[in-house]
Amino acid sequence: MTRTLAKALFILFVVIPSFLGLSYALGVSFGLIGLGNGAPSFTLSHWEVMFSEGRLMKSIGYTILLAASAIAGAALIALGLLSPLLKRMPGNTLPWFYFVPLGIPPIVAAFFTFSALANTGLLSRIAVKLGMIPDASSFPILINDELGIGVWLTHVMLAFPFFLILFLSSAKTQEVHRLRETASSLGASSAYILRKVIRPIVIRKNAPLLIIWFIFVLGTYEIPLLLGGQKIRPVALVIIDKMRGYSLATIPEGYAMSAFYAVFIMALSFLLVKLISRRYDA
Amino acid sequence: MRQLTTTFLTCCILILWGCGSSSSNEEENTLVDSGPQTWEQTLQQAKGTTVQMMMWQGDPFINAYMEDYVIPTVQNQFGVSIEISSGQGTQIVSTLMSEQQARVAESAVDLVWINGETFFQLRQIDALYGPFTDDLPNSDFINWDSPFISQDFQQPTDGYECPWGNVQYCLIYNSEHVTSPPKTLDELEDWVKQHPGKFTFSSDFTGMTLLKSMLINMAGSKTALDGPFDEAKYNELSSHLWEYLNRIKPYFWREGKTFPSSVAPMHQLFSNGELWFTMSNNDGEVENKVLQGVLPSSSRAYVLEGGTIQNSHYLGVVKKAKHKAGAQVLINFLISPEAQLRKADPAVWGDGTVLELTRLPAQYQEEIKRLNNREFAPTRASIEPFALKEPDPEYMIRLNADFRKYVIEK
Amino acid sequence: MMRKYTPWMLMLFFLAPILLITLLAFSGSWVYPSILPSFDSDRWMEFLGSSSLGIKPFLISTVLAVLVSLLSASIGFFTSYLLTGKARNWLLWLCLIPFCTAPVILAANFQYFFILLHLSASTVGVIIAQLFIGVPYTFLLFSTYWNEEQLTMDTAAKTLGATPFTRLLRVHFPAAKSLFTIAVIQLFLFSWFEYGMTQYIGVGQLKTLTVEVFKYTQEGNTTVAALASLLLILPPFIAILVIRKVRIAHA
Amino acid sequence: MLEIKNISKQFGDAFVLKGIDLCCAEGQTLSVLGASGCGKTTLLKSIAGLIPMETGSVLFNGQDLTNVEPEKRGIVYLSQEPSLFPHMSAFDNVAFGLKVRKEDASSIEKKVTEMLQSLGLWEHRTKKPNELSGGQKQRVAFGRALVITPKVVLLDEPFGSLDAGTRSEMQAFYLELAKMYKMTALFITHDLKEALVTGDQFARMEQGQLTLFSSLEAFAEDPTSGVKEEINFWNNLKNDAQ
Repeated sequence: MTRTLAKALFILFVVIPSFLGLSYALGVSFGLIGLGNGAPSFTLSHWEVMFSEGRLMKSIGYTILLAASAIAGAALIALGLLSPLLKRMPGNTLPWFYFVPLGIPPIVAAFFTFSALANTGLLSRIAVKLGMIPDASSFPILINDELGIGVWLTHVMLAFPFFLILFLSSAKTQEVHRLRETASSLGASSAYILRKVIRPIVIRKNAPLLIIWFIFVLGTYEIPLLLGGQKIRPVALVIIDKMRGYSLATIPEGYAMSAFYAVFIMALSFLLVKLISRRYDA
Repeated sequence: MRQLTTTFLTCCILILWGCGSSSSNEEENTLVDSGPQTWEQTLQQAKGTTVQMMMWQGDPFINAYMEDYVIPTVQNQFGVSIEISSGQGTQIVSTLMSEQQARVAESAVDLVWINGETFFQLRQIDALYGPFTDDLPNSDFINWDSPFISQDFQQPTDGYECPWGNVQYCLIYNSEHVTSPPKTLDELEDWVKQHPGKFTFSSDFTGMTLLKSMLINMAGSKTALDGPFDEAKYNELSSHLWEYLNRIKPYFWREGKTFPSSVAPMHQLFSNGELWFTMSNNDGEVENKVLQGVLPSSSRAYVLEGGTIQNSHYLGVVKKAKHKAGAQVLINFLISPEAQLRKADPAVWGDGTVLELTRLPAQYQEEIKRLNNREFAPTRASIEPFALKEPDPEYMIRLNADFRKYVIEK
Repeated sequence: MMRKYTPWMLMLFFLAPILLITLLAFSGSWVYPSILPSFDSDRWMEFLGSSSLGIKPFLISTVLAVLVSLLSASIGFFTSYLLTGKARNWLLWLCLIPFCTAPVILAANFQYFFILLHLSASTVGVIIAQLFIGVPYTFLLFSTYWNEEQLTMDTAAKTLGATPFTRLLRVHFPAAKSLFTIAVIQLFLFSWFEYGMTQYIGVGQLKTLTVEVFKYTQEGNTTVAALASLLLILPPFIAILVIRKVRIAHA
Repeated sequence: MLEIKNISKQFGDAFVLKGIDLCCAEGQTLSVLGASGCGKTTLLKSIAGLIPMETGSVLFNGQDLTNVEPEKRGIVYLSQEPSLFPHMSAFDNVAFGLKVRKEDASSIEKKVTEMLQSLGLWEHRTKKPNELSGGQKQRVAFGRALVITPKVVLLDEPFGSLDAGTRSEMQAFYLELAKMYKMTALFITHDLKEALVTGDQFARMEQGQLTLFSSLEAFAEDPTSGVKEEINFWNNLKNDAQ
């Protein structure tokens, strides 16, 4: 009874939405649903246009690179802070300010990065006041830059406090505590323990959540919209452009992109899930 | 596994049942108008209804105009309530399109604020109610003779949307740094080369309006792009345009490697002094933005000698709207001399009127004179001769795609 | 030396966004290169005076976020019980799917079905749409709970005669309480800040604080955007201040 | 009487249980000696209904339990880990099974109190599992299992994680409990002495097959049981010393 109910709820809230969402996107992209298609009839032309443009693949590559490097950067910072913070954290509670970043949505974070790092932003003003640079134009370009440094920084800024809390909480469990004791009784220095015992455990324990963040970063829209460059843009922006462009004709192409992209990421995430569960079993 | 399949199928059936039951409602759409009716009847019908209006709400001035003036006045005078939800062009189109696909009998939206390509798209999918503008008493004041009002992107409005405001594209410069702004494309080229990094345009609708203006400027005739989309003409003119832009791109802001995504950040860059030029689709915007403190008081607006695009924005009634009468009453109020002139005041909104001033009752003439005194923008009368018509929407669609391809991604 | 100040530097870093945004929200103009903007409170009055930003959106947001967070955490926790079964990897993968596309695109894909089921432009519709994100998220979050230890505990309770429902309620729920709290907090924030679904499924007619404020964050000017952002993040910030300390592990 | 008939279990191609038959009289303990990996955990879990089996049946006093849900079988499975509920006190842990059965509060109070007293845990009743020692935890786990008077108790190396001293203490304690509660039990262990101490009947499990012995003597005689080797070891030790 309970399991059946759980299955039903799972199907209702997880399987069906994904299934319907994807089939709708596929339907539009193949011309079977009339959005921007006129009379419904099967066609591959939207997919052909999509692949012939070549923009999508470049964009997917860029998006994955951006997300992966942002997650890696955030995880590295959080790991680096782990040891000094563990030393000054006697109990199992964290002070309130650790949770402040969790209450900042992407759009506001992007706005903050913009105000702080733009050529005429706060840092640039401080640099001018300190006489480090003569004027705004000599400040390094971090916002709307070609590579998306501003976008990257914002993602790192959003992710690393969350990772830090996760890591601290994992490092505080009894299991880690015991292993730490074992390792130190075996003669390992505390730096060594941190590197070889705590970090691997903490990363492994939180692997599923790191993956969710990775996928979440893949899909963000507001941050690159405000801070990204124009030359190469994350997939979400390219898709929305097509879906909400000036022409009805490009709508199905946008849906083709979103369906293709979703399937691509689904395959990627499946591999990732496989990967971490193997590491679990080992 | 079998259990799983059963549950899944049950859920699917439920949903299909839902589809079935809703599509059967389609025939019950009894809201189609039953022949012509008098304005009195419309007023009567509208009383007590709540009109759902969808519009762009990004500007505090516009919101205040609606919230503090329009809503209470319409409620008092006509007993019509208004609920505004935020949403523009693409969301309106996608919502109405999805509603059509789902064959709903009544739309969630009654009234929409649209223009240009949105109107074109909504007409394409037949989502607008009309023709209705002739039924509005205040439409007598509208300057229907102006092609800038009766045609929206070369497409006759045909009574399916009612003009609400009319504006002309202008460039805005900082008079502290720029003494005589470039008025032709050649002058612009020289200026940009002499002042690297101080000029750019946005990659959104406003920037495209500049590109359209440039395209017509290059054609040499104000009416060059009139009529339906002309592929050959476009190809020839646009190749000149990309050549021109790529030539001066290295001297743009950020060496032309990127463009601001909309005018909002451009205004910020401008007020911070990083840019010496910004721009607006609305010739009067500089007045209200200076008042708001967004732009510095050294900002000045002007138009190119070869002309800039003038266009109108409109109000449309949704075909499946629940409250068509209420929507029409609201529109009629919005184009009343009182509401239009108030809207034209830069301290309120600063949006150009669509009314023919000479047709207005005498009591409004004083008011009009006052509004003609602009401090930072040229008067409407002075830029009117340089107005260009919006070309066919296809021009913008192509410009937008090709600008990305031949300029940004190059 | 550096180590000693790490917590303080973190604190400064974590609070920096709020500090800068507050500063900008009070600014009249911020002329380069002055570091502090000029103060101007008129904008506050204008902005807050506009009737669209009363107590109502705040209440709508709160009710919506409470409902969504409690419902998704409960349903997600309940369904995560399926992770004790065999198809663990598949289930986890299925839960990742909603996150594979941007919420705005997801909303666009769903809109048609919501209109079809007459759930468009309704509060119930928006709640259901948000559950489509919230439930899989909780499910994934609880995947860290269902480990070997919990499974033996489940077995023990099972042979003692407890039905699955009793086990969930009496054994697992209390044991997973801290995780559940985290889920509720995160989902509350998710719902509080959610824009795409609320805007598209609600056709803009369900006016949460975020929907009301969001329109100012992308367009308009710095001061208004800063003010809007501040309004958005202040309530969660105050909530955090009230809670003060959060237990992160149970040893 | 517990009767197990022809239980088989296959994981992939490998048979883990190859047609196991056994029976155990009511109130008696059947000790099963087996090295790790012989399939004993699979056997016990199959009997408890925790994992499905391909063939075979489980009967108790003639009643077929094969298709009864594990939570309704009245067969309790106890593993090496006490797996107490971390958020409950010792008292509440013991009371768990009774509360699940919705017994009235006063009877729960009485039964649990008695149980805790007989387990010698009364003064620890309010402690949470993490405040108890290993032996105490295992006692609570026993109490939690026995208080619901199960038909059968399945013990899977219950003292495997305890130190030698506690372990023999617990073995003695087990005998007491078994007598007091007239437990019908399957006790699986890899420790020969433990098997000898706790069992009334004896069996040996090897590679998915189970050999039942008619008596202690027969068990001791069997070369695979290791009893003889053990005796020889002590004898040799004695001889060497002399």
